[in-house]
This record gives sequence, structure tokens and C-alpha cells, in this order.
Amino acid sequence: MAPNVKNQKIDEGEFLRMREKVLAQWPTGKEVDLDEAIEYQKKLPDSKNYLKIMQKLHEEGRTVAYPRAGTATIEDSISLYRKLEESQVPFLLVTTDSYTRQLEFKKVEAAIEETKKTGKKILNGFPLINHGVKGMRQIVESVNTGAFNPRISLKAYPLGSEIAFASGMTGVSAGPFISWGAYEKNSDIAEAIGAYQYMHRLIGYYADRGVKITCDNHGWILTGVQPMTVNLATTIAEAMMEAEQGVKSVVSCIHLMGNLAQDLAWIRVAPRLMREYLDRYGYADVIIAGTLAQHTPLFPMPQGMGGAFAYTDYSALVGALGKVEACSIRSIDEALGIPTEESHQLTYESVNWFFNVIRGQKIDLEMKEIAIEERIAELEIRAILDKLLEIGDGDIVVGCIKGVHLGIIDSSFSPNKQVKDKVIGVKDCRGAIRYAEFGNLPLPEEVKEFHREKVAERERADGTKADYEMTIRDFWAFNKGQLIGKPVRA
Amino acid sequence: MAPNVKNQKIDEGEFLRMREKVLAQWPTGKEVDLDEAIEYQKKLPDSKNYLKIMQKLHEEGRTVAYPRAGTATIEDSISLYRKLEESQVPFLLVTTDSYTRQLEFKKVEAAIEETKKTGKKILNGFPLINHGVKGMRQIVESVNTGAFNPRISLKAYPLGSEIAFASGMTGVSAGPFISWGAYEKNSDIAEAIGAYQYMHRLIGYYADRGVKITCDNHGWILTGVQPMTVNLATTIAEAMMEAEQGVKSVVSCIHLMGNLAQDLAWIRVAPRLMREYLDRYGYADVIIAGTLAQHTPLFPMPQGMGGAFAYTDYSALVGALGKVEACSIRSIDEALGIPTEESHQLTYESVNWFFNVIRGQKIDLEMKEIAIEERIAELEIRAILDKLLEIGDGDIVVGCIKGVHLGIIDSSFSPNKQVKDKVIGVKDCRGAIRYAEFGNLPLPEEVKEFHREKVAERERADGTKADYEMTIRDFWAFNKGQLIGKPVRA
Amino acid sequence: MKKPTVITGTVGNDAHVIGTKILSRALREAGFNVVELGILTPTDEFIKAAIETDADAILMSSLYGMAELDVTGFKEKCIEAGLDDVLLYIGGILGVGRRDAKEDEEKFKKLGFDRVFPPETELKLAIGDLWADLKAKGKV
Amino acid sequence: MKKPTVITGTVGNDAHVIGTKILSRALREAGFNVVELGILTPTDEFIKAAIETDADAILMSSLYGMAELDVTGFKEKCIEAGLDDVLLYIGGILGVGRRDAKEDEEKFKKLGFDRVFPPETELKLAIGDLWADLKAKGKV
Ligand code: B12
Ligand code: B12
Repeated sequence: MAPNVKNQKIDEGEFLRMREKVLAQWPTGKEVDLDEAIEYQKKLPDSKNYLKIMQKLHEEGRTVAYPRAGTATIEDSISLYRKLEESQVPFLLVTTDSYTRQLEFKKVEAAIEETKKTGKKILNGFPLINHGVKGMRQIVESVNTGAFNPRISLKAYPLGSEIAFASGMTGVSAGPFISWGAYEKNSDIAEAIGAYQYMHRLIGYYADRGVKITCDNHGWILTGVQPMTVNLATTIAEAMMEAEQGVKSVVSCIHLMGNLAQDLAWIRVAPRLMREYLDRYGYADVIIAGTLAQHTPLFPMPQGMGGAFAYTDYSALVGALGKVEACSIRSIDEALGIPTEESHQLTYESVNWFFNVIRGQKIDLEMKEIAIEERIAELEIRAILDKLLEIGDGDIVVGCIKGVHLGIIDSSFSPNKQVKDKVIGVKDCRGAIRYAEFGNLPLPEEVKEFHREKVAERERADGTKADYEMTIRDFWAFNKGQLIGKPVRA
Repeated sequence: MAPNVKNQKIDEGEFLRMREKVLAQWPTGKEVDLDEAIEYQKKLPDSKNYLKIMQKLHEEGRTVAYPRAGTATIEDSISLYRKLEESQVPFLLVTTDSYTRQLEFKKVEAAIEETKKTGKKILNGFPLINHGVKGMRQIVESVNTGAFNPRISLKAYPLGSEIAFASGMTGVSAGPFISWGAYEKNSDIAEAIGAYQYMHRLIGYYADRGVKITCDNHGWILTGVQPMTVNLATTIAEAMMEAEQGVKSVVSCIHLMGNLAQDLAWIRVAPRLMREYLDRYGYADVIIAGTLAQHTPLFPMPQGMGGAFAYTDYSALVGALGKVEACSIRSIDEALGIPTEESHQLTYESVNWFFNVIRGQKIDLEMKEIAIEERIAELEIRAILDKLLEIGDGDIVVGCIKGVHLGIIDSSFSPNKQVKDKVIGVKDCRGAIRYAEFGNLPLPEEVKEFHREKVAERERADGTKADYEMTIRDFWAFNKGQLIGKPVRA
Repeated sequence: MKKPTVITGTVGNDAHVIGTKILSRALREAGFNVVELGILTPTDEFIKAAIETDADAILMSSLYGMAELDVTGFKEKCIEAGLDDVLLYIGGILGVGRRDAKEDEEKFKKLGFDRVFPPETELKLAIGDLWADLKAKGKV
Repeated sequence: MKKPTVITGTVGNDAHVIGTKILSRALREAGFNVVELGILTPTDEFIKAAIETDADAILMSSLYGMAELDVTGFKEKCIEAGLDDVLLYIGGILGVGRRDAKEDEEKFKKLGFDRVFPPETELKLAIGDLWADLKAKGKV
């Protein structure tokens, strides 16, 4: 986990030495026996394998909901995941709680005790590490269908993923950017990548022995209203990092911002470029298992149930029109708190309706706007990736690290102090997202001109500058049932 | 109201003689003073005028919800319509109860008393005639924005519309086909058209004095799964009948069946042909105020809240993509019973989200399927209308009457015994609606061939015949969250 | 075996036809002799038809919410008409607003109905009940 | 008039930054001297910063649902540190699951907070409250 981290496969001996330290972080680490774990994984049915599920969905032309779920106790978890299974949700997310994420396992223990005594819910997720392989396997074995997939944290991923995979989880949110860029204040990008390499290498170890665990690549989740360019570029960078460590199955995640043409363009362009860059850099044997779309959770959902259903149904619509295999769905309780089982169930009932009705029609949308957005997005993503590879001398890890320092990749509103925070995004008159400030993003002049025109049009329409005020207005728009944040007239 | 009814403006003297009988049906008839009523209408603000509201929506490129509402007491009505106003619903439907519809005003009186005493809800709508002009004006005056619009019945429309317009209602569901074809068992089409001519003539009387009341033309609401061809043809026929009696403002209503391309094609084709036929037959001065789309309420909604939201959001989506001014929305309680105020509010919160977000994007959908469906629909509607005009010797009323007898216009599942019931509809593999049986519909051979191909494809896919079983399966599909009714395998 | 005869129709001022049509067809396919009265059928007509055809059961539908008003006193009228032994079924949306199926069942059983069916009833099961009830009465 | 100094940040292990960022900026624009601690801020750091900058108020955020655990005992620590007079505000989603704003308000007031703000708080109004409270204390 050195700061001089490179995109280079960790040597197996070295990896095994690192493992010892990782497993020693908490007693449940001892439950992990890699050989036994690999056998366990091999015996899992296809219906619990992330990659196989994705491939089947693709063949059948279906879209399913990708939930956000995680609850503190094993009993509640079993009940919750069975409900999800009933709701035909085959991807079973295990969101861990915030103590686990900070390696505060003692606090977790206390909270579990307290909940047992008083019934009061304290933890905001599943304490995977405290429950250990034994606990997690009970959950994996409690359903017939569904690939489990943990959400952990920079600090807790190494041990967490050991326990996860040994428990039969077959997918994982695997990119370093999400933790570093959206959950951390002081962490260093080099350290973050280094920390994630451990998990990637662990997956590589499984892969070398015939077990394919799939990596969701969320990229740098960009906070607030801004184009997903940097996000999509980093999902591809992440796939390249994972591939180098031996990962054989990745997912292209696309974060959506609400303009149909732009969202569909991103859905089309992202997996295509991911394939191209993987192939070009020697990772042609890495499978892109499927695509996962979601309205990036970086603005608040409507609090009212009507608006919440509309927004989440809209996510389902865009996912289905984009023909993605899975669509990450925010429950109707998103703005209110961790959803109840009933809220989960109602949410999937609703989005499944959309998935079925839209996909069944086999709609091929053709709009000239999609083609325009696709071209712009492709130019942008290529410009950024190529620049990163250039400054990294062909090494994507080095490129990303330098890129952060130089603001070649940048985001507004990031909690991480390392981030330049020189870019600003706003919506254009049709609700597509444009840069009002480019910071140091290496975008081609033609592309910048395109953004400038669209932003100028918006400024004229609103009669205000495209600035921080506007980005905040736009940030709240969907929450208020509007496409664009309207200026408040005095 | 003679069986030898023709498409010919009722002479004013004759009309005024008819009025006397109509107004004598119930004491509240005496409250109607036409001169005073015309003055009252003229003083209404634009925000309560159906035509003006439609035109403004068109200019602003907005879609709004068209509710289905009606509750028994004046107090509850005021509360309900104010809630609708808060929900930005500018079309305020007044669905009358079933006793009123049968002219059973004494029973209404008893029910109102019972409700006053016990608080128990008995009537399934607003007893417009019992409440009279005085009662209804209280309601009209209780909101700032909103055009009231009554839903009555074949029998009760004459007196009901007298009271409605005198109370300041500015729109009305005006076609004879809806009552005759969907609400009646024994009534005769000629009598039905005759009965409606009275209302049309009344609107003409207002129009001659400068007050434009707008007619929604719903056409023959076709029960069950069948193409909307006959429905759309009859909406145009209705507009021609209304125009002849002096109506100056009509709405093109489009009933949708759930396949996006077909639904959008219907939305495009219907007002275009309505304009053409009105112009060709000498009614060029009749304004088409706007378009009103709705997923025809002839199959059941999902009972679960998730599915109900999805379905109703889908209606909103299609309406918004179709750029209609208003979209008739079923509340999330549709399958459960008359909606509560809260259900209304949640429903509009949801659909307004879709209206705003979709219309704001100014999406111009281009799909080759839309063009194909548009062409087919146009050929079908023209073939039917031209045939009706041919057998009616240029008289659309005579044509429609003969058309019903001959099955030139026909429907499956109609409650009316006069209907041939020789047609059967099923969904094709993409959920578009096709004829499996054409009955006596005068469709061009090319069109029939198109239907046959699509139906054959479906039969192959399902491995079953396209018959009554299939139409019933398809009828339940949306209710079960599916696009198409899947065969149950033994 | 003689085919049992049943009367179907939508009672009172209710115009919802689809349920009763589907039900009638299903009954016919299941081997019943069906007298289909359709929508807007006054209770008296049900009784008249039952007498005329010596029916074994009346299967009413109502969706529009005003069923209770329509059928209050119906059982008594049946008894008066000597139809004590005719099975009475009713189904649909049996009141105004969101329903509690259990409450509806109790209410309409008190009004003299032998069975009460909520919306989305699986007709195969309902027809199974009908066979069972007829058997219990020794009619089939 | 001296600018009043306020501390902002997301308490405990919470990483939700947007609320506290927007709040910090709004405070700055409203004329406050803002010490912005950002996310993942332990309660001790709030206290340290308040002492160092002689702050008038601490405005904490928490969205992740575990605020109660994070801030239990915080008021007492403030008093120990001699910060009796510093205003304590907290806002966000103050527990796990659907919330009742009134209950949250009571709970966190018992824990020593002067004001408690639900999600979607209109920041202009909250800052108005802050001015009023500071005035009442004679600090502005
Ligand atoms: C964006 C987001 C994220 C982003 C955060 C990016 C970032 N670094 O900021 C990411 C994806 C990283 C994330 C992560 C997590 N999140 Co999150 N997230 C959200 C989301 C969608 C929006 C939050 C937001 O930015 N709102 C907009 C801002 C402006 O509002 P705000 O912070 O509430 O501030 C306003 C008011 O509350 C008030 N206010 C706030 N603080 C204060 C203080 C004072 C003094 C005053 C006066 C006012 C005030 O003023 C602001 C303006 O009105 C919400 C759900 C939602 N609301 O839609 C979930 C949500 C908050 N997250 C949740 C959870 C559980 C998590 C995770 C634990 C799990 C996960 N999903 O991975 C992690 C937590 C990580 C951690 N250690 O904290 C839950 C919390 C559950 C609960 N409380 O019951 C929510 C509610 C989603 C849900 N329903 O499950 N999340
Ligand atoms: C289609 C429809 C219409 C069509 C009817 C066309 C026609 N002639 O059939 C039209 C548009 C004309 C219409 C009119 C009206 N309707 Co309507 N309509 C519906 C709708 C959408 C579907 C009904 C349907 O066909 N369901 C499918 C059939 C197959 O189901 P079913 O009849 O319930 O039958 C099933 C079961 O109930 C059971 N069953 C039924 N009867 C029996 C009997 C026995 C013995 C057994 C064993 C089983 C059984 O078996 C069937 C198969 O499962 C419903 C709402 C919904 N469900 O989504 C509203 C609904 C029934 N209508 C309603 C209302 C109020 C009206 C109107 C009064 C007002 C209006 N909207 O204009 C008028 C009434 C006119 C009148 N005089 O009755 C309300 C009733 C409110 C309530 N009860 O609280 C509903 C619930 C809508 C709502 N939420 O407001 N309607």
C-alpha cells in the first residue's frame, strides 16, 4: 500500500504475506480458508453467481432492479433478502454499517448487543466482519436465487472482501475511486488505489483457480450536478486496474443525471469504450459481465411518496430503454431513511412493472440528441483517459494519481481535501448536464465550445449567471418535481 | 329524439320547446335561466375556461393531469376540488353518481339524507341535478383555477348539462357513443345520438351568444383488448355531429392501450384526421382545443400500490411524450375504489413529476414503429369513416346508426345488446393491439394482412391460438405487471 | 346428469360488464346452463329469471360501489318467491372506496348471500366452490 | 461589529458532505466567520476548533442515521471544556428509517442541542434563527 503504487500485478508470495496482516484485524478473519472458500464458491449454483446472472439477463433481454440493502442482524437480513428474492431482485447488496467501515468492530459489538436487548435499530447497515463467514454464509444459504455483493469502505475492504468471498459472495463494488472520492476526507488517492489492489489481487487469486468474482466499477462518484465524464473515464480506469490484478469479470456502471438523451448516450458509450481500452491494453480476456445504470444518488430524492415513485420509476424507464441488465433503484423511502421491507417491496413492484412493460416492447429509440451526446461523451472520455495514460506513461494507476493532483480528473463538492474542486456543472435548457467551469479537464476545444453554447443558452433563459447558485438550484430540481432549477424571482 | 335522427341542426324554436320538458324533470331545472347563465359564463375568468386553459397549455408546452373525481356532498366537493387545484390539476371532473344517471332523484335525496345522518358514503359520485345550479355554483366559485366538466349519462345529460352550463361548467364529455356503448344494455344508437343532440344544440345556443363550451369526444369506448380504430373513428364522427349543432370547440381524446409506438401514433393521427374531416365537411370554424390522452380504463389497474404508481406514471410518460395537453390519470386507488383525497394528491404529485421532467426535455421521439403504426391507423380510421359516410349518404349520423347495425363499427365485450360483437383483439409480440377477428370492419386488405402477420407471430411465440383465452390473458397483463398475457403452461 | 342452471348479471344501476361476461363464459365452459342477464339488472329480474328457469344459483356482480343499497332485502324477496333453496353469490367491489374483503364478506353474508367474492377472484376456484355447494345441497 | 464565528461539519463517521458544504457557504455569505471541518469529524475536533477560534456556535450535520450514538455526551464535554455558552445546532436525518421530526427534535434537545433541523431545511430560515439566538445571548 505504498504511495509509489503502480499498475502491476502483486506477486503471489507478497500477496499471501499481506493476507496474514489483513486476516488478523479481527478474530473472524480466522474463519477464512482460501482453499475451502474456492470449493464453496465452485459449488454455488449459477443462480447465485453474479456473472452468470448478468449473462442470463442479457440473453433474455431483461432488466432487473439492483437494490440498496443492508440491515444489522442475521435474522433481519435473511428476512430482507428473501423479500428481495420474492420481488425478483437477483442482486443482493450487503451495505455494511459505518462502524464496520471504520474498523470499529468493538463499537459494532456493543451496538449489536444493544439492539438485541432493546430492539432499537442502531447500525445503518450489516456488520459483515463481526458476523464473519459463518454468519454471512447463513444468509447466502437462505435464498435460492441471488448474487450477494458487499459495500464496504477503503479501510475495511481488505478484510471485508476476504470474508465476503469466502462466504459465497460473487460480486463486489470494487473501484477505489468511490471510497476515496465520496466517503473520505483525508485519504490519499495513491493509498486508496493501493488498498483496493489487495482486493483485486484476491479476486485474481480466485480467478486463477477458476472462480470468477465480478467487479462493479462505479468510478469516481461525482457529487452534485456535473457531467459524468470523469465518472465514466474512471470506471474504465478501474477496470484496467482490476484486470491487471487478475480480475476476469467486470461491470460497466453508468451514473445517470436525468436527461434521457444524455443518459442513454452514456449507457451506450461507456461499455463500448471500456471494451476498447481493456482490449487495447492487453486485457481482452476480461469479460464485461453487463451494464448497471443508476440515477446517481448525489442529489436528494423527493420526500413525498408520489414524487419518490415517479423518480424511481423514471430510473427504471431509462434503464429499460437503455437495455441495461440491472438498474440500481432507490427505494421510495430514499429521502426518509433506510427503507423498510415494505418500501423495498413496493418499490420493486413498481420498477418491475416498468422493466417488463418497456423491455417487452423492444423499443429502439432513435433521437438525434442521443447521437450528439454520444459523440460528445466519447470525445470527453477519450480525452481524459488518453491524458491520464500519457502522464502515467502508459500506467493507468500512475496516471490517475497524477491526474488527481493536476485536476485532470476533478469534481465539485467532493468531501476529499485532495480534490481540486475547480469544476462546476449546471443543467442546460433541456436538463442535460454541462460544465460551466472546466477546471483543468483536458477537454477538446470543440467540446468546450459545445458546453459553452449550451450554458449560455441556459443563462439567457434564466436571466442569471451559471454559477454556484444555479448548480444548487439544479441539484434540488428533481426533489421538487422539476427538470431544471428555476430561478427564484424577487 | 326520433329514430329517424339526422345530422341536422335542430331548429331553435323546436329546441326551446324541447327545453321545457327537459327542465321539468326535476325542480332544480327551474333554476336555469339561459340569459342569466350566458352572462354568468361570460364573467368567468380564463382560468376557469376549458378552451382557454387548453390553449395556454399548448402554448406553454405543458401536460397536466385530467382527474376522475366526484363526491356526493357540496362540502366534500369543495374540499376535493381545492385539493386538485393545489395539485395543479386544472380540469375538474364532476362524475355524477349512478342514481342521477338513471334519473332516480328521489333515491338520491334519500341517500344524501342518510349520509348526512350517518356519515356513511353511499353515492358513488356527485348528484349534480339534485344539488342544482345553486349547489354547483358554490363549487365553481370555490376555486380560482379550474374548468369544471360533468360526467353524466344518456338519460340525464339533457337536464344535467342545462344545470352544468348554467353553473359555469365550460366543458363536457359530449359524445353519444360512450354512454350507449359502455354504460347501456338496451338503448338504441339512434335514440342515443338523438338524446345527445339536445346537449350539442344547447352548447350551440351558448356559442351563438359568444360562449364557447368545449366537448370532449371520447368516442365509443371499446371494452377489453382491441385496437382503438373504431374508437378514434367515432371521436371524429362525434365532432362532426357536435359541429353541426353549433358546437365551436372540441377535444380529440385518444385512448391508449400500452404499446408506446402505437399509442403515440394514435395521438398523432387522431387530431390530424379530426381536423381534416371537420374542414372537409364544412366545420372549419370549429376549434380543436387540444388533445386528451388516457390509458383506456377498460382493463383493471394493479391493486398493489407499486404497480398502480407504475401504471399511472406510464400513462403520464406516454402523454408527455405525445405532447398532449392533458392526460387522464387513474388514481393509485383505481382498482380499490373511489380514491381518497390523499390518493388523488399522491397520484398527481407523481404524474406531475413525469409531466415536468419529460416535457421539459422537449423530446422528439423518432421510431420507425411509430411511422408504421401511424400509417396503419390512418388507413383504418379513414376506411371506417369513409364507409360510414358512404352508407349514410354523406350524413355521419345516419352512417353511424347503420354502421352499428351492420358491424361497420363494432366492439367486443360491449354491454349493449345492439352491438355485433364480432371482433376480437389481442396483443402482438411487442404489446401492440391487433385484430384477431375483423368482424365486418371495412379494413383495407393490406391492413388486414398486417394484422394477420402480427397475430400469427404472437401465436407462434405463445404456442396457442389467438382467441378469447388470449384476449383475456392480455386483458389482465398490466394488472399483473406484464406487457402481454403469458400462456399458463400445464 | 342434468346441467345445473345459474343466473348471472350485474345488479342495480351498475354497468360494469366485463366481470359478469367472463364469469358467464367460464361457467358455461365448466358445464353450467347459464342465463346471462347482463348489466343494469334489477333484483326483480334476477328473481323472475330464477323462477322461470328453475335455477340453482344466482351469481351477481357489482363494481360501482352501491351494491349494498341494491341488494338489501333481496334474500327476503327470494324467500317470498319460494327461492329459499337457490344459492346466492355476489362478487366485485362491494362498496365505495378501499375495501376490507373480510368486512364485505360479513356484511353481504348478513344480507343473505352464501358466498362473497373480492375483485381479482380466480374464477376457477369460485366455480369449484359452486360445485361443492351444489353437491352439499344434493343438487349435483 | 465583529463577525461571529461558527463551526460546521459532519459528525462521527458520517461522510455526507453536501449539506454541510451548502450550509457553510450560506453562513459565509450571511456574514459569519466559518470554520468548516467537513465530514467524518469526531466530536472532540468540534470542541478543539471551538476553543481555538472562540466560536459562538457549532452547527453539526448528520445524515447516516447514527447521530444519536455520535453525540451522546457531547453537551457535557462542551461544558467540561468551558463551552457552556456556545450554541449547539444539529441537522440532517437523525436516525435510521422514516423519521418523526418532532420526536427527533425532543431527543436531540434532551441531548443538549439548542435547535434541531430536519432534512430540506430552508437554510435562510435556519440562519435567521442563528442570528436571533446570538442576539438573545448578546453576542451580536
Ligand atoms: C448523496 C448521498 C450519499 C452520497 C454522499 C456523497 C457525499 N460525500 O456527500 C454517498 C453515495 C457517498 C452516500 C453514502 C452513504 N449513504 Co447516503 N445518501 C445520499 C442522499 C441521496 C442525499 C444526501 C444529500 O446530499 N442531500 C442533500 C443535502 C443538501 O441535504 P442535507 O445534507 O440533508 O442538508 C440539508 C438539511 O438536512 C439541512 N441540514 C443538514 N445539516 C444541517 C445542520 C444544521 C445546523 C442546519 C441548520 C441544517 C442542516 O440543511 C440542508 C439544506 O436543506 C441521501 C438520501 C436523500 N436525501 O435523498 C442518502 C442517505 C442520507 N444515505 C444513507 C446511507 C445509509 C448511506 C451509507 C451509510 C450507505 C451507503 N448507501 O453506502 C453511506 C454512508 C457513508 C458514510 N460514512 O456516511 C441513508 C441514511 C439512512 C438513515 N439515516 O436512515 C440515506 C437517507 C439514504 C437511504 N434512505 O438509505 N450517500
Ligand atoms: C372498466 C371500468 C369501467 C368501464 C366499464 C365498461 C363496461 N361496461 O364494463 C366504464 C368506463 C364504462 C366504467 C364506468 C364507471 N365506473 Co368503472 N371501472 C372500470 C375498471 C377500470 C375495471 C373494471 C373491470 O372490468 N375489471 C375487470 C373485471 C374482469 O373484474 P370484475 O368485474 O371485478 O370481476 C372479477 C371479480 O370481481 C370477480 N367477480 C365479479 N363479479 C363476480 C360475481 C361472482 C359471483 C363471482 C364468483 C366473482 C365475481 O370475478 C372477476 C374475475 O376475477 C374499474 C377499476 C379497476 N378495477 O381497475 C373501475 C371502477 C369499478 N369503476 C368505478 C366507477 C365509480 C365507475 C362509474 C360510476 C363512474 C365513472 N368512472 O364514470 C361508472 C359507472 C357506470 C355504472 N352505471 O356502473 C369505480 C367503482 C368505485 C367503488 N366501488 O368504490 C372503479 C373501482 C374505479 C375507481 N376506483 O373509481 N368503468
